[in-house]
Amino acid sequence: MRPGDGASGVFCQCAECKKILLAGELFEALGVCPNCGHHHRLSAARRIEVTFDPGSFEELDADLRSIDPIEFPEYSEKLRKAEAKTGSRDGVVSGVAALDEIPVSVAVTDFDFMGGSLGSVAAEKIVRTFERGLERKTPVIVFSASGGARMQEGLFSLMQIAKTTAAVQRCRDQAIPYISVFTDPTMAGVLASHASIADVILSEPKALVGFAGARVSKQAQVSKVPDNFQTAEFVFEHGMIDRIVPRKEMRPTLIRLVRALGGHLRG
Amino acid sequence: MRPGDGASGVFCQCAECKKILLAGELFEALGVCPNCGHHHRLSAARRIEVTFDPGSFEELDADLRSIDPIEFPEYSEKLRKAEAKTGSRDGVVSGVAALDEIPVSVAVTDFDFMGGSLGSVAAEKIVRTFERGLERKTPVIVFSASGGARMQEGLFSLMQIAKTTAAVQRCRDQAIPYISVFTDPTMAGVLASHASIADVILSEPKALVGFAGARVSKQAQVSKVPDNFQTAEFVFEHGMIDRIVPRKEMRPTLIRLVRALGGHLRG
Amino acid sequence: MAKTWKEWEKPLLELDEALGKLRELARVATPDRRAELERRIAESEQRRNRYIDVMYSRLGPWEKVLVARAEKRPYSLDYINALFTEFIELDGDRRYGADHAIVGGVAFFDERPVMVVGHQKGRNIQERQYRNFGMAKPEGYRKAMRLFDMANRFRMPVVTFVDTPAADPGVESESRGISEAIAAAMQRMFELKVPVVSVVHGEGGSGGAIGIAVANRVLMLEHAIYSVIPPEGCAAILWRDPDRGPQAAAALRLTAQSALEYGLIDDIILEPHGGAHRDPPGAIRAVGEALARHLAELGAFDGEALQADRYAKFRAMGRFGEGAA
Amino acid sequence: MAKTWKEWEKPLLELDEALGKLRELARVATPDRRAELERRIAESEQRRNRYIDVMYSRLGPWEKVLVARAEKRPYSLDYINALFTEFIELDGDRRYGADHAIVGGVAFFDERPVMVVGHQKGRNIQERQYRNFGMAKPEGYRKAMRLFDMANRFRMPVVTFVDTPAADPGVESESRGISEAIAAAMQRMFELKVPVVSVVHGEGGSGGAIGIAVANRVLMLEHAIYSVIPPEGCAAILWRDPDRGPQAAAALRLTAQSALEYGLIDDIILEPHGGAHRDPPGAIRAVGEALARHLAELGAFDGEALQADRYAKFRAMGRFGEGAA
Ligand SMILES: [Zn+2]
Ligand SMILES: [Zn+2]
Repeated sequence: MRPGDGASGVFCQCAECKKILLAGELFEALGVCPNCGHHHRLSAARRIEVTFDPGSFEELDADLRSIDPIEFPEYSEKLRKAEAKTGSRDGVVSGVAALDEIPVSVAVTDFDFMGGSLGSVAAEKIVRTFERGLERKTPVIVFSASGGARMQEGLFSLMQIAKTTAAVQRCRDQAIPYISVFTDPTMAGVLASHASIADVILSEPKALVGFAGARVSKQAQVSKVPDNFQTAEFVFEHGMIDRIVPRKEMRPTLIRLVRALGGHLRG
Repeated sequence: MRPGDGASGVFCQCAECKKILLAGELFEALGVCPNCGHHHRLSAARRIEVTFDPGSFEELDADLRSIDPIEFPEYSEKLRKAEAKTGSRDGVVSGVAALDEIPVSVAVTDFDFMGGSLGSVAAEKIVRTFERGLERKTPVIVFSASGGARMQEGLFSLMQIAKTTAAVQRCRDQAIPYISVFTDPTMAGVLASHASIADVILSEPKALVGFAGARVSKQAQVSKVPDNFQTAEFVFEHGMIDRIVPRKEMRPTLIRLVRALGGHLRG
Repeated sequence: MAKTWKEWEKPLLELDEALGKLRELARVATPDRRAELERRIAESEQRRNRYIDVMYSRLGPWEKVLVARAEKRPYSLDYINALFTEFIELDGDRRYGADHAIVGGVAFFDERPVMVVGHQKGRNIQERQYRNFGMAKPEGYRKAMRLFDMANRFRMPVVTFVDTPAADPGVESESRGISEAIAAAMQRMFELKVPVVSVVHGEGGSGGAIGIAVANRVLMLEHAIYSVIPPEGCAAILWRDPDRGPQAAAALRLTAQSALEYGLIDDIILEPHGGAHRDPPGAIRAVGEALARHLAELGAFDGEALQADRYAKFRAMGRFGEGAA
Repeated sequence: MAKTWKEWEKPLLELDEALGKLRELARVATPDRRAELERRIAESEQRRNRYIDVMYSRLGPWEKVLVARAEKRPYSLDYINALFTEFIELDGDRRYGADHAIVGGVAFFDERPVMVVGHQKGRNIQERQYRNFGMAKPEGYRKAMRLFDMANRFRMPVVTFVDTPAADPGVESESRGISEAIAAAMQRMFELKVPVVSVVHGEGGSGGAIGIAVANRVLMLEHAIYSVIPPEGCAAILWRDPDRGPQAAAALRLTAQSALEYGLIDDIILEPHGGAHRDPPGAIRAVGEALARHLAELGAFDGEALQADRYAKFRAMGRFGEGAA
C-alpha cells in the first residue's frame, strides 16, 4: 500500500523525509508530504479520482489481459502476482473522463503492475486511447509511470513503442491535442515513444525521467553527472518538457490546457 | 582584381600563404592556391563560368538597380562606386543555367558589390530566382558571399530577410529542391535567412560563416572561443551544413545533388 | 546628447522633485500660505505637463531609442498578464534547453484561445541575467516555432510581443545555430494558416525581432523602434565611433512613424501622454484595443487567405528601380 | 560458452590454420608427396566446410548474438557503397552537431534516387571512437529525420541499414533528449508517403534500432538479431548476472527466425555459407537482390497507401487476450 493511496493504518511514513504522518492527512493531501513536499506514487485509480471530474471516468478495455507470447521465464507467474497485487489485468487503466465538463480520452499507468512496463496490453490500451480521441474528437491525456518496455515480451515489446508512436502521429495529423504527464518514474521505452512527443508535456516535481538506467548513463560517461540528472527538473532545464506541475495544481492546469488547445474541436 | 579571377599581371600573390603564383595558373586552378589550398574569392561571373554547363547561363533581371529609399548618408555615392567597380547594378547575378543538362535557377552573390550586402535589389533577385524554380519546376541554387543585410536601406533591409525566407517556404511547400552554397563570407542577415534553410547546404573550405561580427560574439562571451570559430569547419561540426566541398568538386557534387533531389520534377 | 533615458528625462525628474517638495510644504502649511502654494503647484504641474507635451511630441529618433529602452515601460509579460486570461507558460525547444528571453504559452483573449509569444527583458540585475537582457538563444526561437506549430494545428491566432536589443550573439548561440533558428522561425511563420499579429512595443532589434514578427499585422507603439542594426553598431561601422548613435538613429529612420510611412508596418498604437512608461495601464489598454480590432478584422479570413496575405505583404517589401536608369 | 565471436569461431580458425600449413607443405613437397598432401587438404576442406555447415545451420540465439556482432561482417557503409551509386553523404541535424554513428545521404539504386540512412560501426579503435561504437546521439536521429523529410518531399524511397548495440546512453545524450529524438524519428517515419525498407543486418539494438526502422518492409539477415534489450542487460536484471547472456538471448528470442515467426519482420535474407563475414560480397549481393525485390513491390503503391500500410502493420503488432480469461 502506498502512503498516498490511503494506508491501512492510522500512521504512515514519508518515503523521502521519513516523517511519521497521519495516513488520512497524507491521503487528503493527494499523497504529497505536508512536511517535505515529496510526491508519493499514486495508483491509477487514485490518480483518476484526484484529476478528473468526480464520477466522470468510465473505464474501457478493462478486459484486455497480458499473455506470454514468447514463453519467457517466469513471466506468467509475474503476471499472476501483479494481477493479485493490483486487482488489474495490466498496468494501464484507460477510458474516457471529463475535465470541467470537457470530455477527454485518458490512459493512466499503474507502476505497481510490473513497474508499469509497456507490453502488448499497455500499448494496445494506450493506442485505443488515442483512437478514442480521434473518433470522439476530444483531447487525449496520458499519465506515465513506467520503467520502460516489458522485456518479458521480447521484440513484441520493442514494437509497442513504434505502435504507440504511430497513434500519436495520427492524432497530430488530425489536430487532436495530446497532453503527456510524467510521473515518477517515466523511463526508457516509454520515454522514447508516446510520452515524449506530446503537444504539451507536464511533469510532477522530482519524478525520475530518463532513457537509460542511471547506472548505465553514468558508466558511459567520463564527464560529471549533474546532481539532478534524470529528474523532472533536469529535463525541464534541457527543454524537454513544458512545465513542472505540483500535484494539486495538475487538475486546474489540465483544465486550462484542454480548454485552450481543444477550442477548435468544440467549434 | 582578385587573384582567382585572372589578375592583370603575370604574377599574383596568395592571400593566405603569400606565395607568389603565376596568375594564369591560379586562374586555371579556379582561384585555389596550389601551394596552400586557399580558396580565393571569385566574382559572380567567374563562379558561374566554373560551375555551370559552358554557355548555359542566361542572366535575368539584370536591369534591377538599387535606389536610396531612406536617403541614407553616402549610400548613393557608394552605389555609384560599386557599380563602377563591378560593372553590375547590384551584388547578385541571377538567371537560369544548366548542370549536366539539368536546368536550374541560380543566384550568385558578388562580394565586391558593397560586401555582397542584402538590400532590396539583391533580395528581389533572389526571390525571383526561387519563383523561377517554382514556375519552371527546376532546382534552385544560391551561392552566398555577403556581410549581411545592407544597413543603408534601414528597415527595408531587415524585411528582405523575411522576404527571401518566404520564397524558400514556397519552394519547400512545392517540393522544389534548394541547395545553398556558403562561400567566404556568409554572415549575419544572409545567414539568418534563405542561406540557412536549404534542403542541402554546402560550403567552401574555410569560408567565414557566422551570425554576429566575431568581435561582438567574443565580447559577449566569457567562455573560450574555439580556434575555428565562425568557419565552415565550425558550422559543419555543429551540424549546420551538410558538407564542405572544395571548389573543384563543387560542380560534380551539385550535379549529383540536382539529379538525386530533382528526380521527381523530371517525372 | 543624452545617452540614457534617465539622463534624458532628467529635467522632468527635477520638475517632479520640485513639485513633490511644494506638495509637502502645502500639506503642512497654514491655510493662508496654502492657497499661494497650491497656485504654485498648479503652475508647476502645468509647466511639467507642457514640458512633457513638448518633449514627447518632438521625440527625435535617438530619443525614441532611449524611450524604447526605458526600463519602466511595460514589458511583454506585463501586456500578456494584463490583456490575456488563464495564461499558461509553455517551455522548451525539445532539443537543448529552456530559454527565458522568449516566453510563450496559451491564453485566452476575449474568451478565445490564442498562442502568445514574446521577448522578455528584466528590470533588475538578477532578472536581466535570467532573461539574458531579452536576447534569445537558438532555443528561444525553436521554442517559439514549436508554439507556432501548435497554434497552427489547433487553429489558434498567434500574438507576438517584440522587444529585444538583438538575438544573443555569443559563441554558444553560434554553435547551436542562432542564424538557422531565426530563419527557420520566420519560415515557420510563413506556414501559419491562422491570424498572426505582432506588437513591437519596445526595441525591434534586427534579426532577433523579425524572427518572431512575420505577422499579418505588425503594430508598433508610438515610441517603439525597429531597426536592421542597433544605432551604436551602425555608427561604429560607418564612422568608427559608437558614440555617434544619435546620428545613426536618424539615418536609419528606425521610428514607428518612418516604418509606417514606408509601408513596413501596419499600424501605430498611440502611447499615453508622456509615453508608455508614464502610464503603463494606459499603454496596455491601447494595445488591447488595437489587438482586439486587428484580430477581429483578420478573423474574417480563412487560413489560406491569411497565409497568402502574409506572403504577399512581405513579398512586396523593398524599393528598387527596374529598367534603364 | 563462447563470449565473443572470435572465441566461438576458434575451432574453425584452428582448422583453417591447419589447412594453411598443409597447403604450404604441398607447395614445397616432392610430386609423390604432394598427391598425398592434396588428398589431405581436400579432406580438411571438406571437414572445415561440414563444420561450418553444422555450426551455422544450428546457430543458437547466443551464437547469433556473437555472429551479429562480428567485426568482419559488412557494415552499413559497405552495403551502401557497394549497392548504390553516386552516394553523397549529407550531414548535420541543423541544431547541435554532426553524428558519425548514423550516416545518410542521397544515392541511386537501379538508376533511381533513394535516401539511404544507416548506423555505422568502426573496425579499429579510432574508427570505433569516431563512430561511437555505432551508438547514435540525439543529433544522429535528428539528422535522420531531416533526411526522411527530404525524401518525403522529393518522393524518394528510403532505405535504412540497422546495426547498433543501442542508442548512446550517456549524460550528454540524455541532456539533449535522446528519448525525444528516437520517438520523433519514429513518428517522422510514420509520416512518410514513400516506400521505406529497413535492413537489420547486424545488431538491432532496442530503441536505437527501431528509431530508424519503421519501414513498410523490415528485412533481417539470417544471423542478425533484433532485441528489446541486450541479452547481457536482460540477464543482469533477471538474474543479477550479466554473464548469463546466453540464457537471456534464448529467452528473448532475438533471432530473425523468431521475429519472422511472430510477424514482426517481413523477410529473412539468407547469408552466404558460413555467414556474411565469410563472404561479404555474397552477403551484399543477397541484400541487393532483396532490396530490389521489395522496392519493386512497394513501387506499385501510392504514397497514401504506403503510409497506411506502415501504420496498419505496426498497429497490428502485439499479442494479448481480450474478454473473460
Ligand atoms: Zn516528506
Ligand atoms: Zn596559398
